Amino acid sequence: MEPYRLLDPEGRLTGDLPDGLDADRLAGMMRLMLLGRRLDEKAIALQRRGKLGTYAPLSGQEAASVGSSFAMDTDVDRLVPQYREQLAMLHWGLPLGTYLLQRYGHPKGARLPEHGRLYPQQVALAAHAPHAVGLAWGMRLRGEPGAVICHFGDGASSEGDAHEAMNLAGVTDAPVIFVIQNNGWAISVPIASQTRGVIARRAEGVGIAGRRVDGNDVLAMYAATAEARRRAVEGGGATLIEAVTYRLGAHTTADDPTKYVDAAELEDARTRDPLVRFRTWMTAEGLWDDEREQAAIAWVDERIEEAVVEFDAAGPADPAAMFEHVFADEPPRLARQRAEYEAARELGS
Amino acid sequence: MEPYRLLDPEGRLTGDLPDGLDADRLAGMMRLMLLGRRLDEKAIALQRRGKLGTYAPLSGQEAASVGSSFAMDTDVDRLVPQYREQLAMLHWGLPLGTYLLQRYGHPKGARLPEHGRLYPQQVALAAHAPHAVGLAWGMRLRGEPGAVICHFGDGASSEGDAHEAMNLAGVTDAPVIFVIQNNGWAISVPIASQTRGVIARRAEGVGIAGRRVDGNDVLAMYAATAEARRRAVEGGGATLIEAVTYRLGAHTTADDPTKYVDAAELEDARTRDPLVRFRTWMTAEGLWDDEREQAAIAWVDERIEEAVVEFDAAGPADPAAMFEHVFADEPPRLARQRAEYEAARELGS
Amino acid sequence: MTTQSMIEAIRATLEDEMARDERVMVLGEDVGTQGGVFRATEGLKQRFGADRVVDTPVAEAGIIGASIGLATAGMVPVAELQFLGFAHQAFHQIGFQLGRFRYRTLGAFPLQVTIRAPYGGAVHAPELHSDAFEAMLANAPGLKIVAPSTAADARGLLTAAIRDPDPVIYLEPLRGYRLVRDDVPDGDHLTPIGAVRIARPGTDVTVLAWSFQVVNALEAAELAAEEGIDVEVVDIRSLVPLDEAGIAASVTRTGRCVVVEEAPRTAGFGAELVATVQELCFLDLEAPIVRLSGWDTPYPMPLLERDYVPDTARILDAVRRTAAY
Amino acid sequence: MTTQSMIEAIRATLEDEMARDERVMVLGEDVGTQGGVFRATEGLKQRFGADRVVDTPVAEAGIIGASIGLATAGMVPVAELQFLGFAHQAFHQIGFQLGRFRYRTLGAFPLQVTIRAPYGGAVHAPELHSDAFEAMLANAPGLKIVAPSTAADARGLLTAAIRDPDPVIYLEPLRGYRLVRDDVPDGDHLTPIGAVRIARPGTDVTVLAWSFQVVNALEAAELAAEEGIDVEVVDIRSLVPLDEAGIAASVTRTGRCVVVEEAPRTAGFGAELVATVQELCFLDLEAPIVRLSGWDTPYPMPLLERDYVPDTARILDAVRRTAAY
Ligand SMILES: Cc1ncc(C[n+]2csc(CCOP(=O)(O)OP(=O)(O)O)c2C)c(N)n1
Ligand SMILES: Cc1ncc(C[n+]2csc(CCOP(=O)(O)OP(=O)(O)O)c2C)c(N)n1
Ligand SMILES: [Mg+2]
Ligand SMILES: [Mg+2]
Repeated sequence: MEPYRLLDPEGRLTGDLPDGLDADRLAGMMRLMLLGRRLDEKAIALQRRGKLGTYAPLSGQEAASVGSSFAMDTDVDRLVPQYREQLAMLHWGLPLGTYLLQRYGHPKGARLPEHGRLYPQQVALAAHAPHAVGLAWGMRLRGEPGAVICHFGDGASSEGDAHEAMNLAGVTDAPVIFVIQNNGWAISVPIASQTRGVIARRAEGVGIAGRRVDGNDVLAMYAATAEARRRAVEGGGATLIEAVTYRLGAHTTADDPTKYVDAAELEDARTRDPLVRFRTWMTAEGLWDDEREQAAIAWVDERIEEAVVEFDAAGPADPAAMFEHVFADEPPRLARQRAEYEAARELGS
Repeated sequence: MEPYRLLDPEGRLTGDLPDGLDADRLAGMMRLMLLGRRLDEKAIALQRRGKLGTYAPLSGQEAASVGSSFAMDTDVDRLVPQYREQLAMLHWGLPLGTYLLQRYGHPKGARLPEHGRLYPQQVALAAHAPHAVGLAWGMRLRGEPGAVICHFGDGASSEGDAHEAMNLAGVTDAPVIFVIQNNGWAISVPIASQTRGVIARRAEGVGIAGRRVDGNDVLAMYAATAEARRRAVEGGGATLIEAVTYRLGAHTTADDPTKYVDAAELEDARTRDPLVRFRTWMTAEGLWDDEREQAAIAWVDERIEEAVVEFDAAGPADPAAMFEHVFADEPPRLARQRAEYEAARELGS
Repeated sequence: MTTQSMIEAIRATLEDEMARDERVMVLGEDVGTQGGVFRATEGLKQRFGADRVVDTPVAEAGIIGASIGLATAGMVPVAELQFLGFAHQAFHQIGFQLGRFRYRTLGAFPLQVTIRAPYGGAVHAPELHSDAFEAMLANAPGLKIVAPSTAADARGLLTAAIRDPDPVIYLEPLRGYRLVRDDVPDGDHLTPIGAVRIARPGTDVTVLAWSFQVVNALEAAELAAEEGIDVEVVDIRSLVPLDEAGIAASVTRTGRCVVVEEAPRTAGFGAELVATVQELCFLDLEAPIVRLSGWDTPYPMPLLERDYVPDTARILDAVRRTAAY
Repeated sequence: MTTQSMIEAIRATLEDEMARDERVMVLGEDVGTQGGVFRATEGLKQRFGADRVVDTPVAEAGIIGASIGLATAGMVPVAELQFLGFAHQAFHQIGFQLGRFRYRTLGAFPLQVTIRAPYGGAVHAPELHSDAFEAMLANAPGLKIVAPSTAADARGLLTAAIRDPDPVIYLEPLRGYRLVRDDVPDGDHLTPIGAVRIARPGTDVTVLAWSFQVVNALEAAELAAEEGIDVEVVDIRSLVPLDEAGIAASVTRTGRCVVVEEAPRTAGFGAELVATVQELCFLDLEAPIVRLSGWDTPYPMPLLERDYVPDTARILDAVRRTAAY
């Protein structure tokens, strides 16, 4: 099943430029993709210095994240992300400093934007897929505008939850878009061992729309997602988009991919770098140049620096946070445990 | 997706008679289908008299069960059944009396045939699907001949386990055949509320062979299953067969379908009775006649009578059975509980 | 006051809560047209429509997962699991998503979700339909768990559960559905979650039970009374949060305690009650706390379940032994 | 004798068992080419091939369900769950299929299956990677559950688990993987399943612990000794079956008991130990049994986990209080 594509590997537009993308938005996409690439470097460095727990680099998947995110309307749409969707989360207004705190394991890292349209990052694979369906279904029932986008990986797509969610999306006409980031790997397991099937085809089995898209083509990802969103908000139901892409880095900073990734395969994948492809086209169109690249990089670096400053200023984690937000009201038994904790802590100090 | 069919609704053969079906085997299929129809009547009567717990009638699904079962080689193949597969279980050598005891809730009803090729009936929907995959995969690893057949329903196909199992069957080249009995209902929920998709299409999504078959056509079911089995034992991997059929009776004896089944729909379904269709063709071919029908019914009734005699002779359930077979050896704590039970029982009596 | 069976009380409560708050919706397998396999949702679809009373596909993780999403969209889902034994297909969603969203998001995503599930033995249903699995859920933080034993509490606790801002697992006794009938207060009746009910006051031995075992305990108490043993039956009602004070008050008075549950003994919720009582009442205890339970075996074939599930005779025996210690 | 870390002992045991019995196979996420995210299966695929060391899709219910089927085909599967927190995606398969096949079939389908799963906190991993979920599994009949705290037992119990005719859940302490090193007997070394280990004999207070908390308990015992309190540390090792006699023998001697676990307190396995001890040692107890545990909250963010998971200081404090009671 040939993936849908608008930019060929050489960066030539092979179809119409999707609606809604003016020079500014295109530059915004470019900037967010650049931010992703540099964030990887910075975060890996921070992790090496013991400042982050583990970090899941996104390099290679910038186009799939950014294209699908830009096609949504963050003023009304909701994001239900897996890890590795830092770019989508930032696009939905998560402060980068908060994101870093979360990766550090700091309680303040759990704070989500006030607007409530961003779900927490999910640890359990595909467990958030039925949440996205319920959310979208509920928005339809409540007559709220917008749609839901939910990203997960090729590995997560093997989980039962993924199937249950997609089938439920079908029968409930939920305005939800599943973006499956088929990046070739689930940690060390290649897609060929993950499934013999075509992930996008699963849509037919559950009666939702399905599309296989070149995930390294930010314009195709944008167009496919925009089309899915249009269908969703018009009552046409859910869509599954399989973004065919490639994880250029490690699974996380705890992982050593040289143990299992074939060097030649990786080299080959690098020739399909989504950033390069988009930059080539942007440059050819006169929408991008060295100056803009430098400005964008400066902007990116500044944002990252600001975030690191915020991160450093967070102060130590407050242990009182441990007992908060279990229930709306603290039951007596938990209050007793809190007292036990405090007594033990006094003792320890 | 038009279901594959060999006998048209008027009982005319529209293709070649599948290999391996001589007059005797065809009569055997007819007999087992008749047995199913009459067993339903008898079991429902027994249940009304308090002799069975609940009973799940199979009427309407005789062709799907019998056709798929006869295409397998019970000398080497294994059956991993859901409930409502009493005919397949009997075909694999389960004594009918044991089956009735099982429905009565008698411990002796849990005894499976010595040969070990019949799995226990599964209570949790689709939970047996990954078992079937593991079994088939293990047979391949052990170099054992044969394949595995696993039946479940349209409702069960919505469970995560169904997806995980089918995808795993794909990547392990497991010689397994999933027969999904799409009988239009999951208790009171019609297939339109169960899924918007075409169940057979799920095969493409996980990379196994898929076939949509008229489940009321015993010859088509036989042919499709035989083809799937051939592929499985030749190393060609798994197949999903969606048997499109209809549940003519209640979900179980505890269910009142008049609350939710449209009378006209049911009437219409009755016109596609698999028994009638097969009998029509058999009669036209000179393979069946009134005499043979009478003989078959006599044989069926005799088997059922024998089973009821065996059932009545089982005696009361032995409470000692309750503590047996938890582990190979009884741990001390369980021994202590057994003693506690016996002391309490003495006291109670 | 209206005399109702538990199932009638449950049905009526669902109807009233749906009428009161249009965000309340019911979803699950067979809850719509059929009105539930036990008729708990009978007539609701006819009254409130297919958008608010939804027959879902057979996919428990999907049902609970979707309920989480629905709650974050502002709905108030009341999900039915056809039997508690099929909660396990959704165990990750119940224990580790539903129970944790408020915590994970520092309070930004509270989940006003109720899960109803029938369970409990001695109704001639096969394993998984009958097993008592309370402890597994009780060990998962962030979930409230209630289990009424009267029709009045069936109403009071269900009302409280639906209106509770946090997820509540509401366990319904299969055996009590039609057998238990009592007076249900009219109007808005809420039973506070987290408070025991003294089902029968007594002075000699405390029996701790919940769900249908309260009925057995009360029967055993009557028999014990004939022998001169005055049993106090404490209906736990709310497993989480647990009314430690209420439990301790009773055992401090009686000094003797029997705990009754239907689950296998090892790591059942009864163990938690024993541990709590021995902590809070150590010096008051005049006899070891006795645990009655199902055995550490899988749920047996239905013809043997009466030998598995604790009954009046076993409770009476334990009460006698404890009183005589 | 060879000095090994726990992870080395586990790896070596898997290799030896696979060499000994060609039916033994390993399956799970990333167990093949990568050798497991913690390297427990390193080199096995190279030695035994892709048929016996299998990288599965990410589908925990599928992995356990398939292991059941594999066992009935005559294989001896050793399944790895990447973290115990993802066992819940397979909870129905583990608790209610794997644990029940022998019973359901009157012994016709025994399941020689081992499930390995790392777990336990204080390693800066997020929730679900760290949580202790033993009790939920312990309440499901038909499963054995072991949790070694030394490299020698890591080998002995894994060997016993793989050869056991019944399903065994084998829990590996994340924190102990590399930190714990000790002498592992050479050759065929089996630790009997169902017997405690007296990790440190003592006369004043019994501490019951398992997995990494044994290490903390031993440290606390050394500190207590400086204060003149002689602590006996009992390594439970096998949660199911439970060595009631071994536990009772210790508490009968000391008369005082502290139970340590990492799970949330309510309905944790610690409750089972308290209930068992109070039943068997009622008249010997000179102080209430103290339970240490995680709190009844979800697992906190990693920077707070040291405040959540019991540590040496909390154990020492409990020991002091119990001794002084
Ligand atoms: C339910 C569950 N099982 C296992 C894991 C452990 N795990 C974390 S990431 C991962 C691989 C996921 O691969 P994929 O879904 O393709 O996402 P990617 O990492 O490629 O972005 C696994 C197995 C988990 N987090 N959740
Ligand atoms: C995991 C699980 N969930 C729910 C049930 C309750 N239940 C029993 S039968 C049934 C409907 C099954 O429908 P289908 O799979 O189509 O099989 P059919 O009854 O039509 O043969 C349900 C929901 C169950 N047994 N197991
Ligand atoms: Mg991936
Ligand atoms: Mg059906």
